[in-house]
Amino acid sequence: MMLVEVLTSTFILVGGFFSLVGSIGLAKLPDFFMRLHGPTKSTTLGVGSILIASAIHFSAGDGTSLHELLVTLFLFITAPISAHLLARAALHLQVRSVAEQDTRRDCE
Amino acid sequence: MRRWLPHPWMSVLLFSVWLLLVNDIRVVSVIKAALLGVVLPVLTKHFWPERPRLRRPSVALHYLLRLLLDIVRANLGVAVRVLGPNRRLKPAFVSVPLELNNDLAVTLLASTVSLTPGTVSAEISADRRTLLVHCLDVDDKERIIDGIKRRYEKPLKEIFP
Amino acid sequence: MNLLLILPVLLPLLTGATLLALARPALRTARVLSVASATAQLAVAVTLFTTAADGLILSYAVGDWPAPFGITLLLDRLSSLMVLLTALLALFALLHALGGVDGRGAGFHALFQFQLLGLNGAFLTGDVFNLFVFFEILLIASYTLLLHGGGASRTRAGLHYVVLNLVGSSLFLIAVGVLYGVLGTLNMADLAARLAAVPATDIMLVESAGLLLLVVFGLKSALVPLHFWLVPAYSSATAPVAALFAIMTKVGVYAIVRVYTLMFGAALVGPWLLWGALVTLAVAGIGVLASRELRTQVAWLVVFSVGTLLTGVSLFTGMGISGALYYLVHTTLVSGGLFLLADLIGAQRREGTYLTSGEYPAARQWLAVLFLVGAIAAAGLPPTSGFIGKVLVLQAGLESPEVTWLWTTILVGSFTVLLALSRAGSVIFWKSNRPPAAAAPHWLGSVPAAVLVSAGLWLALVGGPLTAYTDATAVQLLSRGTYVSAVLGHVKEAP
Amino acid sequence: MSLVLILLLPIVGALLPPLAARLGRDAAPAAAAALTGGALALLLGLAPSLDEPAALSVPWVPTLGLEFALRLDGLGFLFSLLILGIGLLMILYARYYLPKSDYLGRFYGLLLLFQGAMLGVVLADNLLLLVVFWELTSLSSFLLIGYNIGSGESRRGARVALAVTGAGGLALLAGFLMLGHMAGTYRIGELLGMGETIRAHPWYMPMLLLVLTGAFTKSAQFPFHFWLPGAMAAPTPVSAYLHSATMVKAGVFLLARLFPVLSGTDAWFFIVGTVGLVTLLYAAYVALFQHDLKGLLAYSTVSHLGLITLLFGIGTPLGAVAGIFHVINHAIFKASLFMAAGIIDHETGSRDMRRINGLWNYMPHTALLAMVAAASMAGVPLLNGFLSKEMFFAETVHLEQLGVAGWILPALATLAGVFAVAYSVRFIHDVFFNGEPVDLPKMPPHEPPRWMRIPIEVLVTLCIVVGLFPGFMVKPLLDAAALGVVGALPDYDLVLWHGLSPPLAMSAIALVGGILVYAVRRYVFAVHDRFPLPEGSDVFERALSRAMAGAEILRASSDDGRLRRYIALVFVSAVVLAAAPFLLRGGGLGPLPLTDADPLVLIATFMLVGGALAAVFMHQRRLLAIIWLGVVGLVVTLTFVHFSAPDLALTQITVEVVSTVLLLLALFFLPGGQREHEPHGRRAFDAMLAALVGLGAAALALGVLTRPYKSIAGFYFANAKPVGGGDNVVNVILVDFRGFDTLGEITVLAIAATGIYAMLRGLRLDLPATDSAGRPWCGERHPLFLAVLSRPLLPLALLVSIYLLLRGHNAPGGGFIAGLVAGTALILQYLANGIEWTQARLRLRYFRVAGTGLIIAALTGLAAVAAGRPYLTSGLLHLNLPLIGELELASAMAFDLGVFFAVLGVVIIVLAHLGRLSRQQVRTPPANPEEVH
Amino acid sequence: MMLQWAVTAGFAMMGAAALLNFWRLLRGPDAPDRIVALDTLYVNTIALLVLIGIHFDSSVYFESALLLAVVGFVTTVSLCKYLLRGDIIE
Amino acid sequence: MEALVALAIGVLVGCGVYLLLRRHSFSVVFGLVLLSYGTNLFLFAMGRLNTHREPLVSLPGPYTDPLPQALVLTAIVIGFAMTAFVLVLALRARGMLGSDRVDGRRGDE
Ligand code: NA
Ligand code: NA
Repeated sequence: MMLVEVLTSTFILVGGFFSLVGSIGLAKLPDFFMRLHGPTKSTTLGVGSILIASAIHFSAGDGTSLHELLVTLFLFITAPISAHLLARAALHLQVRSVAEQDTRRDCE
Repeated sequence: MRRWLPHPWMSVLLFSVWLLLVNDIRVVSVIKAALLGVVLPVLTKHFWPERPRLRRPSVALHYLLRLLLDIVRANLGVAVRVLGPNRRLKPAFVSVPLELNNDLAVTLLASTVSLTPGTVSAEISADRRTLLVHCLDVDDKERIIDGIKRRYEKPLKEIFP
Repeated sequence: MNLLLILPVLLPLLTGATLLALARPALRTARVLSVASATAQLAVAVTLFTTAADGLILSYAVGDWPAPFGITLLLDRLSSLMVLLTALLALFALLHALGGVDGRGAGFHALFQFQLLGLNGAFLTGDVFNLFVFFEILLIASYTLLLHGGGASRTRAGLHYVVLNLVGSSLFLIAVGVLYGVLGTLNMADLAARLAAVPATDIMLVESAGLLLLVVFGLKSALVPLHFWLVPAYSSATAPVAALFAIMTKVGVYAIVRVYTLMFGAALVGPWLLWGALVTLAVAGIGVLASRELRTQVAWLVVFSVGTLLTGVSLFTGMGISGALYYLVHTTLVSGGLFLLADLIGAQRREGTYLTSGEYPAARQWLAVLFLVGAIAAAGLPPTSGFIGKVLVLQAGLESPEVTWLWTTILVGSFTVLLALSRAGSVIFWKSNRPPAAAAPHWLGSVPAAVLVSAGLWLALVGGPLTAYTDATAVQLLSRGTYVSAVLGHVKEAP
Repeated sequence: MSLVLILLLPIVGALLPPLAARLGRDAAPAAAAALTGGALALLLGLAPSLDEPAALSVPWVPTLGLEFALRLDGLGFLFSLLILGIGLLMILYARYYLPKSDYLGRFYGLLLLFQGAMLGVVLADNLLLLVVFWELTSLSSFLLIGYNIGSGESRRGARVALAVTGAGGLALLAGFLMLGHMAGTYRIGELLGMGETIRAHPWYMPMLLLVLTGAFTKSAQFPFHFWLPGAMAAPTPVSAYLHSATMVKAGVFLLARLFPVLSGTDAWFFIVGTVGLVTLLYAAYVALFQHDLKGLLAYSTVSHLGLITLLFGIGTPLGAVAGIFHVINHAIFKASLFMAAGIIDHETGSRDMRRINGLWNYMPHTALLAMVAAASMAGVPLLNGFLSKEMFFAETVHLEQLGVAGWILPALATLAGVFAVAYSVRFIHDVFFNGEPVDLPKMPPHEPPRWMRIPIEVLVTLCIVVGLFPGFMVKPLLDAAALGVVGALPDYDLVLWHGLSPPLAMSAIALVGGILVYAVRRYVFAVHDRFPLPEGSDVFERALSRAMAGAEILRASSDDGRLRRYIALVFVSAVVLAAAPFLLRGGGLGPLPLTDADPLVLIATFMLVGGALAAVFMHQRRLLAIIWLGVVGLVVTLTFVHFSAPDLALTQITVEVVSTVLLLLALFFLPGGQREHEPHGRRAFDAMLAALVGLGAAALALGVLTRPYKSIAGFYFANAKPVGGGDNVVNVILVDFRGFDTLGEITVLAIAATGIYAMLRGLRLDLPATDSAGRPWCGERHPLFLAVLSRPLLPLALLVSIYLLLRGHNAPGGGFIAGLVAGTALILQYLANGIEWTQARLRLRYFRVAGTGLIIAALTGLAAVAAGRPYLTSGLLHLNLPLIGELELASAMAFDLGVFFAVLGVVIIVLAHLGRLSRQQVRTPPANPEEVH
Repeated sequence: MMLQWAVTAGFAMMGAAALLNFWRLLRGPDAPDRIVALDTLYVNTIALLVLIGIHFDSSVYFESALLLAVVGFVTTVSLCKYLLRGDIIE
Repeated sequence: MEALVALAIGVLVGCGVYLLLRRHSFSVVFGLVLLSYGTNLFLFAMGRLNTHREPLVSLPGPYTDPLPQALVLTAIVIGFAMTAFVLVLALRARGMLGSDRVDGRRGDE
């Protein structure tokens, strides 16, 4: 029981941490394309960890609870799409970027 | 077979997703899951006209595990970079030449890139031969291109020939 | 339980849904279904009317859930009168539409049926939130019907109409919320019962909600200063739609009568309503006089009639309510007929409904007689129902401390209407001297107009029995205990 | 019975002439004559029983006190006789007067209608019934004055007449309502005996004023006289009949009718007397200066009506008798004069006395008749007009009320007599003599047809016979009529010779003076022309057009056509009304303490408030505002979750997404762009109003939240599972307890979809070629990754949707949410792959889906009806299946399935059609907005 | 006890994350910045919902989280599509 | 907690009202959306604010009042229908009146 609680707590903290980092990145990084990295990665893992915490927590009682996996599944499918489209939009709008400019293109 | 199971893997996925959704494995749930696993792909088969064939499930599994690991790594890396001084970061756009000739594979590659270390797929060229990737912190572009091709493109090519 | 009670809701619902499911049916099919349904609704309405005339209050627990927990439909004299009136007006408006208006846009018949659904539901429901839902149904159906046929002025009027009514809906929700938040129920009879026992510390909240409802219902009934949407909307709608809309303002009036006789009582809204109604009369009189176009004028007449009948209602006496209800029947049918008539006239002259000389309408004699009847009825001149209704309200006003203002406003208002309509009629039928290019109107267009306009006469003929009915209705309304016990009488306590 | 027939014959018979007119020109007058003759015969048949007045009453609107009550007393008989008798003559006359081209049906129909209405006025035994007929006479008069279609004069005349008499009718109505209320009855017969009560009633004065206004307008008393000359635009038979012999007498009839009730007070004496006197004098004076033949007669009529009014105003029984007598006499001579004028008009084509001269040479027969009648009008002895005028003079002399100033009235009466003689002389001399005609349209004039003269001959004969043998001819009639007016008959004699008396002297002065005045007419006219009197009808016309212009200004200033004002007024009303109870009663927060806020709620509130404010501040940058709305929606979702409403949260999430798509679809066509600055004051006002409304909503919320309440919810918890068959109480409420609401709600959705479809059909909009910053759009339509991943997402999302649908009855979910999720899944296909691609694969008629859903939901309820239960009664099925175990199926779940389809169908209809909007456009430069209007 | 502490800490971090997202929403500067902030807010909300579930030891919050994951990104997609093409359904 | 929710309601309603008074139809739609958020929240709050008392009888009680939730759900869906309708109407006004203003005019103040 104790182990479950430790595990759950750990995953919660890890998840919270990465979520926060992702949002810090979003707030702090200097240009749009860099800010995009924060949420696409950190948040997925952040949510993922908390979902694992949840799965552990609810599996500890009666029966297993794995439906948390589904949220992860959907997020893993959708988050890259969002990131990609956001990047494309930013490219199209020629949003200011500190990255090397040589290979930037606008969509055709 | 094709008529009733247009996307067998999808059916498996739906079957499992249903069981996960209901969060139990009672008989009635399993029956429903099987039913839906068959019915939904048939209902929506027009929306998925392509029939991508999954050739080597073992490679796919391996790929998935690697992806998960890389995500963890990526997060740690990003965390360090985000929390550290941002000025030292050297962001860059990198064009990755592609050899995949399957839309699904390209898409999976792009998604993988977006989910993994410091990279986001920003754009795919019209001929689907070049993926433009934004990197958070680049020392050596070639290493990044090489990493993507070796770690992800190669297995994907095996899975979706 | 009496199945008939739910038919005024079910018939249009199923007809509308079927028309929808047929996905763009042939116009012919739609017409047959629509007219059949409207006729059946009239038959049902007549049956219900005769049932309610005995003074029984019938309730119908939808879903077999007892009041106040489920939604209860309720048939008393007032609601049966309104349902009958709706069915009558609807059938003739629909017949007029068959003249070709219905083909000018998509989904006319489905929307028409949905509009009837909303109206009948609003009249029959005994639940305040359900009333909101039916309001929304009839409103959204009316939004679309208003736009039927296209055109710029319709669109602008429609936008204003829709937005204002949505604002009204928000206020409605807030008021319902407060009522529920304090009284813990939604059934109107139950609300009435609980309201009677509400502690003094909470009364202002409930009253506040009650007055908010007055804004909502005032908006629906075009009480000044909440009337601005009406004239542009009604004057730009196609004729059968405008005719059907003649009952729309009456929904607001109905709600006022129902809610304040049953729940809040006269003291809360009486003075507000009286002054609002008198100002409405004044403003509408000015509007009627200022109109340079017939449909606009008729729309202002609708506002004017709202002023008259809300004046009666505001007294919350037997006479006042009875007079108002009689007037309501009169004005609904006659203004509906006038809208149809204006359409006929407009279609017959190149100048349309503009009050300028030019071509006189084809079938001038016939239309002139109809116009005359409609005009004197609208102006409240004898021997029409308008006169009887007006005099009923005037008589009721004798008991009000504000009798001087009341009489002055109504009489001066009538005079203004008389002036304006005599001008309108003389310009169209006497001043216009060029023969028209158009052919005489099709009977399908003119017969409904004739029947509705001549209501001004035949309602006067049956003035005795009809006022006896409205008298009894008023008595029934003012003894709220009857209603409450009819609804809550057989409450099974929650287990 | 015959009493009713007297009335109904003309009224109902009014329909006959228009029908008969098809049979030929004579058919309409013949029908009218037959009806009138019939009524007259019936009336005469009732003459012997006048002592015992015939009466009947049929209830009409008992609540109102309106009954169909008739009573034939002497006064009514006299007036009925005039109405029918002169009416009969007029029907004959008009047959020849009206142009051959006229369609006589309308004329005779209206004439009969008027005749019936007028009979109604004099026979009514109920005040309200009297008003009914009274207004009917105004209306038929209006229609008859306007008989000449296309003539501006008749149109104006008709409207002025209707306005004045109509207004008077309204006053009369008010007065009668008061009178009826004061007396406790509207029955005139009962009322007549209650004079003292009524005169002592505090409402007497206002009631009197109102009733008199009615009477004076109808009888064209100063200052309401001006409509009558205008009414002369009517065909002459109408002028003769309505505007001289009968209708205008309705006012004085009323004075007579109510004489026992209303007269006998100072107010009566001064008001009625003064008005009558002024009218008498003023109109007599003005009549002299009319060049229009009918104008002269019209003012003369006004003047004589003034005389009669004055007689009733004097208030003595003898005055009243004289008044009634003069009614008879005036009707006779004035009708014949009008007919003569009509003949002249008919034969010469003109009514201008400056052009009509010397007709004696052309139509001596007519001239003779006219001269006799005019002499009667002037009060020449041996003619009937002399008799009543003498009585009038006598009354003025014997009047005591004025005390020392008693000479004034006789003097003024004589002066009026002078003018009356003068204009009568002018009528004779200027028309029949005075040289040769000038420029007449028809030359030379002839005698009229034989039958056109006969009515005049009859009347002129009456003038003479009555003048010579008054006692024999009219005394019984007059007595009978007067009896009802004065109660006890005064002692009077109707004889030609009263001996040398002041009245005779006054008559003589009038005759001589009148001739003198006419003799020096040139000077008199010159003086008159220097000081033109304002024409009452002009004043009225001007006032009316000013009133209309003013009305337009008022309307326009109150309504600027802008939605902003309308909305502001709604909110102002709401704030005022909702605040009123608090201001009147005081009160505020309830007794319950506020619970502590946890930091999360604090953060959520912060974001909600910030998001809403940001949306307001950035509302002109529409895309940003949409994003902010997304934030607000998300926080609202969280609020629902936090406060135990998972179903709401689920709904809110999906609605939020769908709404965003919707807003963006619209944004494409409404990108906005340039920022606009509104006036500072306007924004400040709006902000203040907004703050007030917000404050009000917050205060109401807080007021409720701090009070305990007892809700009906317990019932739902108790019944949800055992009867409703579901654990999720919210869902059971939605599909069962209050399934009726839900049925209505999906109907709203379906209607909205229908409406949206209808609105989008054929709509043409400019396609923006660039975004609002002027950048061209990106070339690629369907981003690859999105398209590819949308494929597996569809079955997955549908699976989730089905999951939510099936579990809804027991756990958060249900048809709404499931429908929205499925809809979103399909929308994603549209977003990712475009319309064509998606449509080709989604072979659904969306309306069929929505309609079917609606029908399923509606029919589920009908199943219960078939089983004899109320509509929408839920059924519960317990199944015990092998393998599967116990299964509980509620019919409400079928209902929920209907909801699912309806919602799904609607979402797709709305978004797909909106999305397709861009495909029905052509990229053209913007249309000129002027052309669109 | 420990779990409660961790959950509280989790709440605190998620709250802070949300505020940071909000800040980015306010700052912009460009539309994509705001969209990405909104998207992140969605994802953080998912985490928060799961956390609340753990906190109350209740699974009723799960569907909300799931649904956010399933449909939430449609918002982002359509916003981006708008920026790219204007016409989001074509 | 109640005060915060009341504040939120007030701000939503107020912001909605302010936007409703703007000239452009799109702003008016924003106003309607915000107003309906406010009223929905208001109606919801009338069932009182209870944390973790979901009205699912499968859970142990006590429960929050489920009725306002059902009402709000109805209101949300109706609100969505209305928003969609007004938006399309605004589009139509744009097409018919040549302006994206609620009054169909431009320029003059
Ligand atoms: Na002459
Ligand atoms: Na599109």
